[in-house]
Amino acid sequence: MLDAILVMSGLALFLGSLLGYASIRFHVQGNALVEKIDAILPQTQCAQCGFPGCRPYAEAIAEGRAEINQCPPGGEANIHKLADLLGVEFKSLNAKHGAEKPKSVAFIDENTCIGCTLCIQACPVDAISGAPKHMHTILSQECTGCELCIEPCPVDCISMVPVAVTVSNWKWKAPSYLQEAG
Amino acid sequence: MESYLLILVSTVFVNNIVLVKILGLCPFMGVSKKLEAAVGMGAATTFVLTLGSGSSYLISKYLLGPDLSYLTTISFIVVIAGIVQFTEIVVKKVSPVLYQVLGIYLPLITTNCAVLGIPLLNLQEKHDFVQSLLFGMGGAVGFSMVLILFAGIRERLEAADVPEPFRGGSIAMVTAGLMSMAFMGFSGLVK
Amino acid sequence: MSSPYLSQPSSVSMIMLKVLCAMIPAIAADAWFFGPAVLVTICLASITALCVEALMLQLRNRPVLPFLMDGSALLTAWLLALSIPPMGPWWMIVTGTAFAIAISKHLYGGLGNNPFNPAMVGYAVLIISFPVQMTQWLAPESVAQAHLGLGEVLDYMFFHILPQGMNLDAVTSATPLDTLKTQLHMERPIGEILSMPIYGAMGGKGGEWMAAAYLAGGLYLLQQRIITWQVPVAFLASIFAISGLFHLADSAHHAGPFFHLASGASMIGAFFILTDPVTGPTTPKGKLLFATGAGILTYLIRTYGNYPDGVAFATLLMNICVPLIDAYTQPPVFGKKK
Amino acid sequence: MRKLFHFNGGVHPPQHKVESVKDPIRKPPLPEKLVIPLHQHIGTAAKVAVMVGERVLKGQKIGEATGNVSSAIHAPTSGKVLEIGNFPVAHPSGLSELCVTIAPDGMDEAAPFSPVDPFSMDPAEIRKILRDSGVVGLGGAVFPSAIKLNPGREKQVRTLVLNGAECEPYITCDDLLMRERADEIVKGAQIMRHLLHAEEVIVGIEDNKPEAIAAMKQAAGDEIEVVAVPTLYPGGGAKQLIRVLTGIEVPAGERSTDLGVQCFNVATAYTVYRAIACGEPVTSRIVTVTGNVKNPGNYEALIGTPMDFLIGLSEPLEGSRGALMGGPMMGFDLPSVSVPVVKATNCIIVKSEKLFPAPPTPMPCIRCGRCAASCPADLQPQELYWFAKAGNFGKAQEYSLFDCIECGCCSYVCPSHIPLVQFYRYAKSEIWAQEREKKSSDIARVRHEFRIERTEREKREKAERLAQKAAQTRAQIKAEENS
Repeated sequence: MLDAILVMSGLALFLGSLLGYASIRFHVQGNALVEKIDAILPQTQCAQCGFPGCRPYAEAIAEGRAEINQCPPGGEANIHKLADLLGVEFKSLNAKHGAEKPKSVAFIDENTCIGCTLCIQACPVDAISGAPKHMHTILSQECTGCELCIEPCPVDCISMVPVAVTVSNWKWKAPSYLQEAG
Repeated sequence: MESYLLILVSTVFVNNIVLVKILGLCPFMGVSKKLEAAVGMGAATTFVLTLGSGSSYLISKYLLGPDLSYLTTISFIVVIAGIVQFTEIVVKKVSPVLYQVLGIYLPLITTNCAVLGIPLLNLQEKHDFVQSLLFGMGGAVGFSMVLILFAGIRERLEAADVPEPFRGGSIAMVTAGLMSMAFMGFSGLVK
Repeated sequence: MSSPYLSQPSSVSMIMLKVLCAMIPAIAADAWFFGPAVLVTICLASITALCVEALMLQLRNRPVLPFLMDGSALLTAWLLALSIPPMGPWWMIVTGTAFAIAISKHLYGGLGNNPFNPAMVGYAVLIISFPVQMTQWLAPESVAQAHLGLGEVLDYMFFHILPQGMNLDAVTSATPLDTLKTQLHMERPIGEILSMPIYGAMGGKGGEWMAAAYLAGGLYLLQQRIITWQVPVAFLASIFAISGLFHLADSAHHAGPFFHLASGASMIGAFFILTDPVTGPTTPKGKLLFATGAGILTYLIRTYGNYPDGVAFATLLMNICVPLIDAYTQPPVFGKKK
Repeated sequence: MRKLFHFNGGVHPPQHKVESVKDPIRKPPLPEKLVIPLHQHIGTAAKVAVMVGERVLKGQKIGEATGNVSSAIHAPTSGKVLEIGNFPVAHPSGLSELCVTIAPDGMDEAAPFSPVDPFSMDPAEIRKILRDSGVVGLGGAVFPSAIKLNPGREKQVRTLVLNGAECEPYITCDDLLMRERADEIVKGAQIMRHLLHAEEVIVGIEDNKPEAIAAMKQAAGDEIEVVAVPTLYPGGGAKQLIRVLTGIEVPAGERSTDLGVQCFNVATAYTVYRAIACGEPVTSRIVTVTGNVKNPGNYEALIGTPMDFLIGLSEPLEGSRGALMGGPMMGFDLPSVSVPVVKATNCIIVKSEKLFPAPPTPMPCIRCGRCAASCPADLQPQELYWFAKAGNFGKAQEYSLFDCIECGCCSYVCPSHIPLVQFYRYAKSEIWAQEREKKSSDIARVRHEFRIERTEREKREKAERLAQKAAQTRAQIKAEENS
């Protein structure tokens, strides 16, 4: 009986010290995974996921505090990418966080705008230019379509306009016969 | 020398741990969706299995002996668990993405029946130290090989027009079955 | 629709039809040497294959007619029918064919999607499940003690009835390959074994002529550019090389290379089974690798393994490797050659 | 004899070239209206340089080149600017782009042209003239030629290749141009050679055009080599022709200049000559009108001519339905036949059920490998298809999707009649879209991080200011109390 106890505790002691040494020797600083997740997220900074921006959401996913299906602007395509990266099953977009919409940019009706700067303070990417008491304008190149500027506007002069299809951003469609044969 | 070669051929092909002995199916099904992950899993399992079968031979021979042989299973489990933990720490350091991709399956190597099965089979077959090591390595190489081949097929099946009810796990099971059947072709090659 | 707006007048059915045509000489040789049983087997397998194919297409909500017309199910049926003993019981033929079409083809999405050669899956299932029936081959008519007419063949296949007073052993025998293996096991010298009546000039009596017919059909397919040279050449060359090596090293226990080329499924394998485009690799280097591997495995299994011939298992084992072979043998693209 | 090389694959589609070479190049009458798109080349669209109502002269600049990669646009005849606005253009999408509409006044009055002597001028000046004359590659790629004619600082262009192969079925515009205007092409080639300091000039012409080869040989003299190359589609692709003539393979994504060779279409050489030696900008081009028409032929059409005007001159036959621009292998279905001729319009093919029957329903890929055997870029089309179909674009890119030149050989030989090229176009445009998104999201990330940093800094500074103020106030109060 005593041998058994000795043997097992000796074994445990040895393995324990080995693991203890390894955890110090191979200690991991920070988390490279967050960068990889953040690179996939669309950087809309819209906070629809329930976190105050894309990076906090990426951190939450990496730590297992959030699901991968909370990002409406990224849509199903991004969920697939995240599932691939993390080796988890694909989940369809959680409707609680919103629905996938065609990419839009904000547009300020310049006749109505009173120049209150509230939208400028709300914009996460500084894509609105203007000064107090002067008309504001959206820099549509920089606008991520997060819609965070709509809510604070006291005169409801901001609307979302879908990005127009032009010859330079037009996309070929997938051949349509796939459903019939193949 | 020839008997060592036969052990290797036998464990890799003829008595393949997954497709013939049907051990270690959990990671075989779980980590075969992507080739990269399969390669990582194969490497990790090979490491654990070779080290595990060597050290369990030493333990059963020198530490336990015939008197304490009732401690065989539990001490093997403890050693394997230790090695797996060690591997996990190293993988997390060396490749965070692989760590994330292997996910739950990395600590689960502990409960991979192949990993415990091979040391126990070693004991049963009365292998000596080198034979035990080769048996462990052969089993691990056979495991890695079929895991990687299986992952190759599954990656291709991603785009196949598999009927809805058979998508994913079920067609993978069918494939594993057919692969196992193909491996029956090796039977008789090593007596 | 986008360009190109022109296309060559070729089709999948045309390819399959040519392959079927190329098999006719071998079927004729089979019927000539072994009697009409093979024709019954082919008919039964074809009918089963078409029915199961139609049923599966219906179940999968795919258009039935275009896919039935593509001829791939017929090809599977013929290959399977020619790989199994010609006078097997009807239920065996039906089971094998149905398994080949339903499980190994349609569960993966039908034509073009299956990773394993359906006919060989069918064969493997049968030889594992019914080893006795699968090794009762008909003896060549010139050797057999009795002959069976078409009616008697049908009687046996469907009702398991032989003519009064006839023994099954009178019409069947093991294959030349199988006989060689068992006799060698009994320590008989190889020269003596090969002078038994079932052996011909190079391989088995009759069988060697079928091999010649497959070779002729294969050459037609090569000429028609339906298949490429890599697979047959590499497969036959590797069988030749490995059997030659063993023969040189120990000619008392190993038959010569020509025997191995002319026996068993070597020729049908080289030109009709391994050349299946769906389950084989597509790169030239990959094809060489694939067929060489299959050749070596075939030899090892038929010489040392538990089964009478190795082509089916070798094909399936190499099928497993195809995705990786393809991935690692990609030829360099334009402008990026070293 | 020059040693010729060959490239992998290639196909022999039916030629259909004899129909449209019976007549010499025809001069069509002036159409009622010319619609001239401002974006006819690769790169940035030209900026409008005229106003509505203004009278313009033939050759007057109506669009100014802007940005590094761009080219100018000119009025093809004299007349009044009717409108400047978005109109449908010749593009597979059927979308509209900015166009200048001109009503010709029938006088065809030209702005004064100023020819120069290229051999006594600074090459940079000549390139400037080419850019302002709207000279772009007329083989179909419409890349601004001035850029391609810059040899770079140290790069040595040894060989200048002129492409007269014209490998696509139906198209004969280069054939007729070489037959009738070989001298001008050769003179243009000499200017190009001067600009590039090239040691040799080779003209590659497919051997199915003996008349053109004879005419070019006669015009070329000793300095320029005219080589007949075997007729094999896509032997007229720039990369394939360079390979056949010089043995050099230009990889995707690399410039041929870096490998010592540059390639231009013969029609481009012709316009270079006109622009430099005659001072005349690009306002017209030769267009083959063929297919289901009674009177196929080649027209020297003004840029902006509505295509249905040209088709009308060739008298379409019964059963015509729509038209293709370009050849049947690489061209595209015109969304409308009334769109204007642009610099890229080498051919208009009127379609009919008989000439272009609907392809049979595609069958699944059986991996027969015929596509790979016919691929001039040495790709594995069946794998690209498999990945594109599954939406696995990353994998398709790994298998060199962007080396695909979309020549259509794979689809042409496919026994399953799979629209392979469309899958590749789809995959490519999806990848481009993803890259655009990635770029804009990267910008957004930087801007967001910058904003967070700024707001934090402002907060900190404000807090510091307040703390300072408080300290000051406290000190003041203390001082007051003490005093």
